[in-house]
Amino acid sequence: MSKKSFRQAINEALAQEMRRDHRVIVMGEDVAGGLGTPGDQDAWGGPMGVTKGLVGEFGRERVLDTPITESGFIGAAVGAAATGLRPVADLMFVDFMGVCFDQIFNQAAKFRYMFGGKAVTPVVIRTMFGAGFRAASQHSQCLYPIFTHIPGLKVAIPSNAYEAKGLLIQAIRDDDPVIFFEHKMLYDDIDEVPDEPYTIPFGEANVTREGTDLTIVAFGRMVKFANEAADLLAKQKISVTVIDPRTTSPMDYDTILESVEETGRLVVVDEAHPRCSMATDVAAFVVQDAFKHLKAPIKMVTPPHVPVPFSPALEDEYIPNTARIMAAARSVLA
Amino acid sequence: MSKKSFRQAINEALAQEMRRDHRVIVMGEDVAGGLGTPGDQDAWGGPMGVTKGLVGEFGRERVLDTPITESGFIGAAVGAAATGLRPVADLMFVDFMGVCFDQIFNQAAKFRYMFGGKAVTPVVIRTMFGAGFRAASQHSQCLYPIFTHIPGLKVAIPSNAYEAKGLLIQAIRDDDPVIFFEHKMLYDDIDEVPDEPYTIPFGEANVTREGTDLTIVAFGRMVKFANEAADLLAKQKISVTVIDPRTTSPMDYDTILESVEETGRLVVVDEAHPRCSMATDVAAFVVQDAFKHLKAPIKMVTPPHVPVPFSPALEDEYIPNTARIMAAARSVLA
Amino acid sequence: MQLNREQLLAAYRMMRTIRDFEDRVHTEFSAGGIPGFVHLYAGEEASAVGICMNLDERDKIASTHRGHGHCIAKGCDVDGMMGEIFGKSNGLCGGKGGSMHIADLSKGMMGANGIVGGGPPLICGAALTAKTLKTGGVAVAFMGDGASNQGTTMESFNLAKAWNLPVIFVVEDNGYAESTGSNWSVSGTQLGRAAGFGIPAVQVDGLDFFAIYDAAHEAVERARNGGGPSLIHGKLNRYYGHFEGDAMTYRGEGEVEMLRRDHDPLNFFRKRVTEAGLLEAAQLDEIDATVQAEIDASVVKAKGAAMPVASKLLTDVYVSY
Amino acid sequence: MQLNREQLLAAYRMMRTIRDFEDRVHTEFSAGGIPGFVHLYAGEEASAVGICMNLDERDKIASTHRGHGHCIAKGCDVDGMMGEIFGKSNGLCGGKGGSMHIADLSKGMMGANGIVGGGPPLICGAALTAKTLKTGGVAVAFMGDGASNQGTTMESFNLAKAWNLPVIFVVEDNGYAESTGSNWSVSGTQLGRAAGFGIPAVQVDGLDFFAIYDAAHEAVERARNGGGPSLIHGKLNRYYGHFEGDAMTYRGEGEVEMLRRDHDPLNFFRKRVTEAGLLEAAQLDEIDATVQAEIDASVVKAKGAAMPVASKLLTDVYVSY
Ligand SMILES: Cc1ncc(C[n+]2csc(CCOP(=O)(O)OP(=O)(O)O)c2C)c(N)n1
Ligand SMILES: Cc1ncc(C[n+]2csc(CCOP(=O)(O)OP(=O)(O)O)c2C)c(N)n1
Ligand SMILES: [Mg+2]
Ligand SMILES: [Mg+2]
Repeated sequence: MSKKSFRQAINEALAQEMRRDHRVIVMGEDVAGGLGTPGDQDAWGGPMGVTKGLVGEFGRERVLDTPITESGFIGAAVGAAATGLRPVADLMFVDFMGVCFDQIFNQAAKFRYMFGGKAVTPVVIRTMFGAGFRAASQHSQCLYPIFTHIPGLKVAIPSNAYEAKGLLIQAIRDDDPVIFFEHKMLYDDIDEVPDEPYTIPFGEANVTREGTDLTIVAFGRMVKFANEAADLLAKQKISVTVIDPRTTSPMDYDTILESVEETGRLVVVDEAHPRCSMATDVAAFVVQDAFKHLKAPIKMVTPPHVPVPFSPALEDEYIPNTARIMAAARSVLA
Repeated sequence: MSKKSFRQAINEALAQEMRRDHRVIVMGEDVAGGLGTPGDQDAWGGPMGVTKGLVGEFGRERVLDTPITESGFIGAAVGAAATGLRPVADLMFVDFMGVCFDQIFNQAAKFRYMFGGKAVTPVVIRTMFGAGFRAASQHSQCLYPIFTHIPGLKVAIPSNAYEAKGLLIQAIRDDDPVIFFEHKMLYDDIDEVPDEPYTIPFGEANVTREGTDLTIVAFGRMVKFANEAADLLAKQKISVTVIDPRTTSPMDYDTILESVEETGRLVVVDEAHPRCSMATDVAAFVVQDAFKHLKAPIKMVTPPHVPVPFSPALEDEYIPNTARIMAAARSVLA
Repeated sequence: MQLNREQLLAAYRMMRTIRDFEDRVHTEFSAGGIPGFVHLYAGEEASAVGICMNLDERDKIASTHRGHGHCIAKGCDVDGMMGEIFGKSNGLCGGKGGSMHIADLSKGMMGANGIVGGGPPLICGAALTAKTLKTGGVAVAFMGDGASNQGTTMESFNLAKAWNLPVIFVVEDNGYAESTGSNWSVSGTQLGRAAGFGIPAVQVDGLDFFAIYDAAHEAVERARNGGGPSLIHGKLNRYYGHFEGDAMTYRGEGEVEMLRRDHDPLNFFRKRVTEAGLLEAAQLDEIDATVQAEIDASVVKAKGAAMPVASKLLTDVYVSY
Repeated sequence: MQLNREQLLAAYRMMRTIRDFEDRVHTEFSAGGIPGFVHLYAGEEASAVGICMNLDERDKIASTHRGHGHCIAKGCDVDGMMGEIFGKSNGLCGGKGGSMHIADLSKGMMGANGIVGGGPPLICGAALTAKTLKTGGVAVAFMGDGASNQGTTMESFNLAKAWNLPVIFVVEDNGYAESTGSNWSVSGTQLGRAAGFGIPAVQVDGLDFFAIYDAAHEAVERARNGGGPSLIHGKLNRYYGHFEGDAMTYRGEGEVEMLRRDHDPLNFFRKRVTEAGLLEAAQLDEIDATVQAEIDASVVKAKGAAMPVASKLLTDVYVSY
């Protein structure tokens, strides 16, 4: 057990799984870096340095740089998974899904069903998401609701370094296609992370705070803010349960429903665009399945229905924050 | 006024708008058909014959066949829209979005915002969707929740021939990017459709049945089934309001909220996959904004979280139908 | 490459099986027994068979919406295929896939594909598996002339070359993508494009099984020996419409009749092998009869098979969920 | 093509403006005043300027993540650009876009683009508008060597040729896509690829403004006269990292110093025009001084400008909603 950053946790998970299983390979643009250049052969490790060092241990046969060709290499990862490898492909920013989504949602997600159960496609697609980096409209989206919408995909969204390592190892060992969402504002966050490999099962929510007055469900970086809000509310004698579903597909509604049965009140915090989102997803299943326990409207804390702006002044206004979560909490408690 | 099929209504809308405005052009794979072949120069009009005849009147300069190159020509439509044309591009099946989504959600949808309000992108993307054609997993999806999720896009889903003509003309005259969803099982449905051009405003729901016991919200082909269910329930003295939102972005929540204030009960019928869907969207905004009027759980009638199967036996089981809507209605009335 | 008698008989049997299968699906579709979109491969048989006769169990293929011929040539079970096309429980995919999604991974057949250009990236992956696990396998992406214009395809050309993958790209150019002529839609040439990526390429007459076989032999050897990707551009003809129901108004007058008469790969094969004294006409006639009986039987089985039970709707989505 | 004195002065002024702009953004970024991802164009100036000097108000360009040079060369307001990069309300996009999304459609500048390969399809559309409305305009897609591997780009090559569009594709090959070398990632050659699509193409030394200008002149003429698309492959060099913050460990020892010393397009231009007696060194020095003052002023304005007000978060999403 030691202190590790979210970035280190992911790097360690990759290294440990590559050691454990020779079929695990990593591919993507500049995941090693420096191919065909005069310089350093471990030049990049991706733009955030997450895969740095892997090529040194595992070589270029298992850490494959690619041309800028997302359809090509994400498709290749899918095809490789269907034929015996366990690739971890790096879709640098989830915003780039638009040039390769077919290989994800029409190929990887549907093979098993279309082929009558005869295909197994253990591919992991790691991808960066989220606002806060001043990266503007095309490098700041969440988009996990789109992947969650698609049957056949699994979707994991770690909320801290500990979760990141355990969920990524689970993703790599999982036999279904997994889209693994890494929030770019969490990479430097540090947590206690065991040195040995461990898995966190999919579809089991994590209750990060236990309380009786209100349930807050939050995803990814928003879990951090929800925890902060819960701690502040606790000082005001308001007792809050915070639930981090960890994966949105499969989705652990049971933990949420049980909590709402007790609290009768729900706030959902989702950094994604507000329409057809995880916020609506959770609210809808709760009103369908736990209506009789609800004592107040369900409030959704999300950004407005606008693209992510560049200017820090606007972006800070865009992102859901602790204050807004507290305001929503107070409104359902009123 | 005369009887016209959904297909004819769309064809007529295109022809009338092309006559009215020389900047309106149509493009897509085989929208005319026959380019570079020995045969007929009005060979296809798309696989369902929807654009048949247009090339005869408007010529190949305004009805453009394309290679199979969705990123290329959808992107070209977007670029043409931003520079002075009003293109109607044909994305044959919405299932093909995966090879060209970037041009839709990162370019067309975001230009105006990213460029500080200085861009106008009046592009329409017509696309076929929905199950029932025995067309299997890659040609039967709905996917409108994905487009609804994206700020900057408008999404129209006509439920019959009359709606199709009025909404398409509005889409073509609209200055924002519009994704126009045509359910492939509606093309042969016939309705009264005025001969002259008319528009149906976006963001104004159509109340197709008025009742006091229950509100049903349905989209596209599901409106037909919801109406059937309402008529059958009427015979059992259950009075139902059916709401067809017509567009999911903008979305007319007001009409729904007003109705729920009266009925206190809501069923949402959505043919899309169940997670992060329009069903969850409507349910969530209603429980957020009209909780105190709700007398029962909100029920969502959707397919299960699986790809669309090929076999008629399975596909018929997959698609929401009138019986299932009635069962949901009864359960919230119980 | 000189093939032996068994190989020649096998090649003919496979081509005949494809032809009879497609002719029969055409009839059954017209009779209303087959649902959905069906794209027939009749007329293009020499390509699937000429290529796949060079492959073995280690090798993978990715197919297209027009996939029946590739399936048969790669060894998929004909009864299972027919059942699948009818949407029955005895189908290769239990009725969940249909004509556009027949697959049998155990045979190295990675699926027909409803997405034009869907296969080439996948096949780069299959080739990467072969290369990484050193199986000695190669991977073949079949595609139409229309598919050659899709960005996914062209990305795969570049990727296969950059990664030096054991891939063979087979452009089955039947002159049309739906109703659009490839002489319009394909700017430049297939060979020129391949050359632009540094990929060796050759054009062959799709009438001629032997020409295709030889081209494939060379490309497969190159791939197996670490020489990287190749492209084969076959000029073929399709006898039926784009899909069943297509009136083919875009085709020249008498075009299809002429093709069936003068450009039939089965007739061509028969003439070549009998004139060369390699096989007897009677042997081929016998194959014709046997195959017809097999196809008849497969239709009977398909019609007799049960529809999938409703509970199957929910299975096979995930390995675990 | 022989340019007159005013044109030569304008070309130099534009290149100098780009260089000073980028050098200054580099400094301000290091000082912490500029947020987000910033990709600098220093070293590549002759390309943007050599191409855009052939364009007029009818013409459109699509740019890339490395877009400042293209913006300046197409006439975007420098103060507005600087303000935008600082995220201020005086920015060309009101601070909503930032470095990666600067655009000014009124100037025919259709936007930098955060998506590699995003521009080429859009520019086909701009060219289609020109062709359909008979404006006489042409459209230019700038892209990097990395972008040349994106399927969207290659689809655009085919589409532009099939539709015979007035497009010029400009591959700005600076040898790297992030840290990856183009001699690895680009299989084959740019000229060979273009030839594969039947598109006339030429390679030019990106050091040499005059070579680029001439190549563009020919391509623009061809496009305006209905001759369809062309491709220009410029071999360029970038002086800074892929983005600001990149340590450039992948570059050769002394590579950048050598480039700055021996392969500077501004030095090259200065030497050429003064040695040929076309311009005096003093004239160029004067431009240097004026430009520096302008850039200084733009930074002062950007720093002094207000942040956008919060209510702007919700505007400009739709024309009507
Ligand atoms: C991405 C995508 N775009 C369009 C289609 C519709 N479509 C199906 S087959 C086809 C024509 C394919 O032509 P070609 O590749 O030449 O194959 P052929 O049908 O001639 O065998 C088209 C346009 C599709 N299935 N997928
Ligand atoms: C679709 C997509 N993939 C990847 C990226 C990340 N990315 C941004 S710039 C870049 C390298 C581009 O290289 P090149 O086209 O040569 O342009 P250069 O940076 O050299 O000017 C990459 C990979 C992106 N922005 N969009
Ligand atoms: Mg074809
Ligand atoms: Mg580059």
